[in-house]
Amino acid sequence: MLALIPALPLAAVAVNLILGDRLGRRGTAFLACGAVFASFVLAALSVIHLASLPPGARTMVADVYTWMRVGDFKVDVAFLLDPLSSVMVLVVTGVGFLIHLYSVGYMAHDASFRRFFLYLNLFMFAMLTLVLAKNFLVMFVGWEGVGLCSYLLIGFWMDRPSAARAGMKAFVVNRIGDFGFLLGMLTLFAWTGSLDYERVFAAAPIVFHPGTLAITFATLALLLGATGKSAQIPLYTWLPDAMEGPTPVSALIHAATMVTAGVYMVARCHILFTMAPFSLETVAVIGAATALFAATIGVAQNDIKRVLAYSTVSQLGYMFFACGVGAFGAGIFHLMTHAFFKALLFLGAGSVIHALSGEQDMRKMGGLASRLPWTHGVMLVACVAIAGIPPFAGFFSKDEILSAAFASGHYGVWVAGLLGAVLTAFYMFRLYFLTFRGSSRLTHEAEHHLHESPAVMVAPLVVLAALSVVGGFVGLPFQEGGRRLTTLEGGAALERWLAPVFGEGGAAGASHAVPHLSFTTEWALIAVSVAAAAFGIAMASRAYAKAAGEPIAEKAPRLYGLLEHKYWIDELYDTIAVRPIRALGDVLWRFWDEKIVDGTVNGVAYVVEWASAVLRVFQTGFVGTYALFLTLGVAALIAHYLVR
Amino acid sequence: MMPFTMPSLIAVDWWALGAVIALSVGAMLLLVLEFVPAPPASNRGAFVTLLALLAAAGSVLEVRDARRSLFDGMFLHDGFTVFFTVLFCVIGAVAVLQSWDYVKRTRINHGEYYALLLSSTLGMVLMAASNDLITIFLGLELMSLALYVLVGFRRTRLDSSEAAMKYFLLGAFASGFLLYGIALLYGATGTTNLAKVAMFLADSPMIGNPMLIVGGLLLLVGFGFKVAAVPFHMWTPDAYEGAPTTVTGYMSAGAKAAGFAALLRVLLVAFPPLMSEWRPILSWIAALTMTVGNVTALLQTNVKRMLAYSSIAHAGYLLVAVVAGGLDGGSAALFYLAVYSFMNLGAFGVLALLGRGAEERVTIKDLAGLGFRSPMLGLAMTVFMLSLGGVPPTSGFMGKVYLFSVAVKAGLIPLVIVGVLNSVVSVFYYLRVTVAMYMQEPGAEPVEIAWAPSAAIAVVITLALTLWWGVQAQDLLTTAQRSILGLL
Amino acid sequence: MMHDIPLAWMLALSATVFVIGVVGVLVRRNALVIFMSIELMLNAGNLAFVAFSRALGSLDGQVFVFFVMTVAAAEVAVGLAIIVNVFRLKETIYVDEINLLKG
Amino acid sequence: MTLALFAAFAALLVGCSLMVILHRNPVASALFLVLAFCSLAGLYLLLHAEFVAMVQVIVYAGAIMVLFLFVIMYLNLRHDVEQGIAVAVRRGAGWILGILLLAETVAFFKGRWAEGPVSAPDLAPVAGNTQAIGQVLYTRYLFPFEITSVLLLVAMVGAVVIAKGRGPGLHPAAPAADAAADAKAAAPDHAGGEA
Repeated sequence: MLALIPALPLAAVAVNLILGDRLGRRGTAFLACGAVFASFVLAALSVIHLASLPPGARTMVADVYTWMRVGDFKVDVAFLLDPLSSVMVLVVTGVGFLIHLYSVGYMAHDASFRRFFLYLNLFMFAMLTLVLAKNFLVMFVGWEGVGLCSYLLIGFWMDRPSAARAGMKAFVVNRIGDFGFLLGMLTLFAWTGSLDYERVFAAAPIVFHPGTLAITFATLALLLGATGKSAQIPLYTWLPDAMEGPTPVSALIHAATMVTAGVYMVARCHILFTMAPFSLETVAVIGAATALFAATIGVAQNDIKRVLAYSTVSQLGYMFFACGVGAFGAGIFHLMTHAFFKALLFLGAGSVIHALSGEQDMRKMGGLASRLPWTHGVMLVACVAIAGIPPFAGFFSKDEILSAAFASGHYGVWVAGLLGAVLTAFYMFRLYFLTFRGSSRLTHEAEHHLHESPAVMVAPLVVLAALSVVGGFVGLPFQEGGRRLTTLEGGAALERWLAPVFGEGGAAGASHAVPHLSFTTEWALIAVSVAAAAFGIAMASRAYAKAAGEPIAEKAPRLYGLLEHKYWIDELYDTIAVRPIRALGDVLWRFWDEKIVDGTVNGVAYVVEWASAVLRVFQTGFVGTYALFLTLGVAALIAHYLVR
Repeated sequence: MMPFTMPSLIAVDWWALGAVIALSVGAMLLLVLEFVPAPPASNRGAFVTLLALLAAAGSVLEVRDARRSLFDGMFLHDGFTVFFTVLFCVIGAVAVLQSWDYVKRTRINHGEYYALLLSSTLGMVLMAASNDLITIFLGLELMSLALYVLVGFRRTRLDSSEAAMKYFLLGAFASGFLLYGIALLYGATGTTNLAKVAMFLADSPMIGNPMLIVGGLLLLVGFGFKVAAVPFHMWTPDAYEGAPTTVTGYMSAGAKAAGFAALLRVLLVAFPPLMSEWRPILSWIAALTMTVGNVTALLQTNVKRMLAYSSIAHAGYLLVAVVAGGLDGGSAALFYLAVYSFMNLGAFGVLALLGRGAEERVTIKDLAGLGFRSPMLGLAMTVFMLSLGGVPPTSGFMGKVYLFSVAVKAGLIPLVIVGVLNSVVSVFYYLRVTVAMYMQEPGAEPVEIAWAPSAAIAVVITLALTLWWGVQAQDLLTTAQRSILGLL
Repeated sequence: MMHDIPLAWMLALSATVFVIGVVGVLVRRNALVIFMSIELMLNAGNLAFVAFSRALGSLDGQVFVFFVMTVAAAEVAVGLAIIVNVFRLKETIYVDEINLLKG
Repeated sequence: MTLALFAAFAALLVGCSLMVILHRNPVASALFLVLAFCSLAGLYLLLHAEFVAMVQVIVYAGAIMVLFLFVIMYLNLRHDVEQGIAVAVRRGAGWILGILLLAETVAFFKGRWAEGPVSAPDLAPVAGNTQAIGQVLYTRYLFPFEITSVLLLVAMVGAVVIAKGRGPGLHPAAPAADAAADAKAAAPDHAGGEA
């Protein structure tokens, strides 16, 4: 049954390929969504069955066949459902189904409707293979598969050169990450003699000494793979460019599922990472740096999807540093809530873009709240959720991460996370105000075509909005009867669920258990993080609530002049906070992001191309040259022996 | 003095020798058939060739579990021989299917073409089956001579002739080194029989003897030339580009596999005592070969030439397996050779379909938009490119994973890092083909696709094998392991 | 006639001829002369074979020479045909004037 | 006596080999090659390889080199033009590399010279070893011997395929009359070279 979950989308792909255009649009949509929905139902049934097992024995395994066997080394095509992968599989199929549904409306007028769903189903297959894999090799297949599909989908509108370029970039950067994954995998294999999770994790404490070079190398190589897939420093540049793809793709692949694969992989290998403290510290530092850094850049973006893209990078940073401070459960928790509200944000943005016939520049929006009531409502929910205002989903997971960072003594990381939280609230509400509030800055034509999205698009939005509201409650200690409204004790529902994988308290292994915080400290931390979010929202509202259009100024210039002085506080804010942050974001984006990071990537490419050109010079086409090199080779071989 | 004895032909296992007989008889039959007129539309030559290849493969498979030593230990029939004989025959058969229409289209004399194809297959079989440097040398020359001619077969075209000349001159040059190496080895050990060389080295380890070392090095040069290892690789792109496309596919798969077969047999049978001597050298050559091949391929605009560099790079990966040595390394090499042969043959097979008549349309530009104009062809080419780049779930991926894991196990971590990094780089240029096919508009004069049923069959066969071995690698892996067992 | 030439001398001679052949390949531009130089290399190998055969007291080396000669004859037939064909198309056999294929 | 003969043949061999690669005229090169082969045959005689010596003269000097000369004449080749910086550079590199190779080998062999297997049995003294070779060839080496037959067949077919007739698209070569005249013109050169 387990194998059916990824197999269904694959079957849909096959049917799609075989029947081709005979399917028709309706048939295609039904096939694609149906397959994913069936997967979701199957996944839900499996998880329910899993829950019925005693906590210690919550694993379901499906061996399909033996892939390769060399002596005692054996790799099966096999799937595993345990509490960790169950969270992932539900998120992937659930959110995936909603996005499939949404796409039916969003892509309704696209000429390549069938091709889109073909790729999308292929992606679902790869992603489900990734999360359900029982060993590293099967995971790697999914890993490469999602990369490939991401490439295909980013470049979906291939008549746009920028789309083709972005797809290429995504693929290449991902390949660098894959290099790390492969290397880490091979190292693990060399030491443990297996690629099966169970056997690797069982053998690891025996064959590796904690903190030695081998385990550090292996985990760092895996981390490189994770940073590539999850768009962390230094391999994040592909994600903002990936926004060239259709918006549902951004929601599904570049927000909810594929990009979280890196986090999932780190969490999956938590046993290895906890054995390599240096690697774990690196995870924390990379995560915190990315969280803060991407949030800063997000402030400076005007393209609605790029804001969300940098926001995704930043939120993934939170998940990473949760893992880095040992709170793997908190990382997965945030992964889940993030999937809800970020998918919602993207789909909402897509709805806006759809309504505006493709406009993505927020400077040309505004005042859409009344025109797109549904979209406005769900977007507001999502913004509140991501900003971390209780009792929305984002609050619980983010707070859990921050208090874990504080509790484990990573104060620097905690401060970075807190600053990031301020910025997150700021740029999200900047987006909200610029898009939905203020006066309309639409072109006449856009105004004319403005319409709310069809029901098939709105329905998934509403479901996701509901999830964004209640999704965080799994972090509550239900069974404790609300004795304490906080987490970190082993009581929270999600953490109890994940406990067989990560151990009690979301931390792996007793050695790395997060110390418990006192009741007061916890509440203080909650207060601080809520205050941070509120501060960010306040700043955004001051700066942008009446932004750009300045309706009062137009209608009553005199009155506006009078009121102007009352707003001096705004200007103060503007000068001391908003402007510097925007400027910083701008500098980081234009200089660091585009020059340094992109420059490095391009630089490497140039060096390789240069080397290629040089090598081609030697290939003169003359027999004499070739013979000369051959003889040189012979001379070098003999010389090698002579000097030895 | 030796008493005069009739060679004991009666005792020869004719099944074991069946491949040699079938291939040589087939070649002669083709030449004789040239004198029997046939309707112009007939493809008699291709039929006969296919039959001969089938007979050859069938005959060794008939006695696949037997182990025979024929002609005083010169010709060995063991698992290794069976594996390579069948591999060469299938490669040859696929090449025949690809040539079926191509040869007629480009107005190549088919009788001689197929006869030479069979002869070079015979040479390859001999290289793999020989246990004596004399027969290895003769097999190599037989294969090479036929290939020199095949490369220059479009003799009215300068590029083809030029390619043949370069290949020939450099090949003969390398043969000179190889021959001298064999001479020195003969002088150092008193025999050319590999098993006896091994026995001799085991009895009196004379590691320091310069004759032995220089001889071994020159042998390495000779085989390195055939498998296109840096710095003996420079003929490859020119010869591959100039040759008729079907010949390029055939030689990139067959000749390379044959070179590695001989190299493996020599290294694993005769020279295990000298392992510590040749391992570092081969490691350097492997690293260089991977890097130079991949990096130079990056800027190529001619796909045939690009694939030539890619085949150099693949020789580098294969050398990693050879360096790893032993049962694991050997079976990884065999596995990878089989996998590589078919994905490469497939890619060249697709290229051979492009263009009308004798024209050749194999630049990246010519491929633009191919994915839409011919979806199946585009899909096949994409799979071959992904497989060459080592992306799952293709056979190329399984080959690389197995090969690199074997190398890691053998402690060759630096080499594996170089290899994995190289396979990352390689995706750049393999992807350019896909990008051209799916993301670029065809030019003013879109390339004509010369579909033919036989070529379609060849594409399907190569595609199926490439995918099948990616999804289910176990059979091939077991076969490769069983085959290498006889050598150790 | 009964005392033999030392093996080392024969080897030195054969190595010299071999290197002369290699140099010939490297310095000449006429494909035919290059080919002749390759023949020199092959013959140097033959000389080594015969010398070893004598030193080892086995006939294998001489038989090998016989095979090498056959191979050389075959190579000459094919090689000259190829060179003649190139000349027909390009009117030159200077290898440094023939580089249509390069890069 | 043996030593003197060896010295003479060796000197002739090295001298002629050098002339092969030094002489500008391909015809002269070919003729020097013939001479080199003949001196090799002499060396083979010294090594008691009578059969090989004979074949050397008959096959190499007699057949192969005639083919070479025929092609040189057919292609109407005169003095090679060896001018220009590129040629000079290549020439320099070639010589340096050659000398390096030789020096390396000498250094290598001088450092740790070792004979091959020393305990080899001596050859039974026979009057000419042709019979012995024949016996070995048709018994132990029967298989490679048969392979050479295929090899020669391939060579034949290959040569015919590549060189037969002028197909469409081939440029006409120099007229035959010219070739003959040029061959005559080339003759004095090689005579001079030999002297």
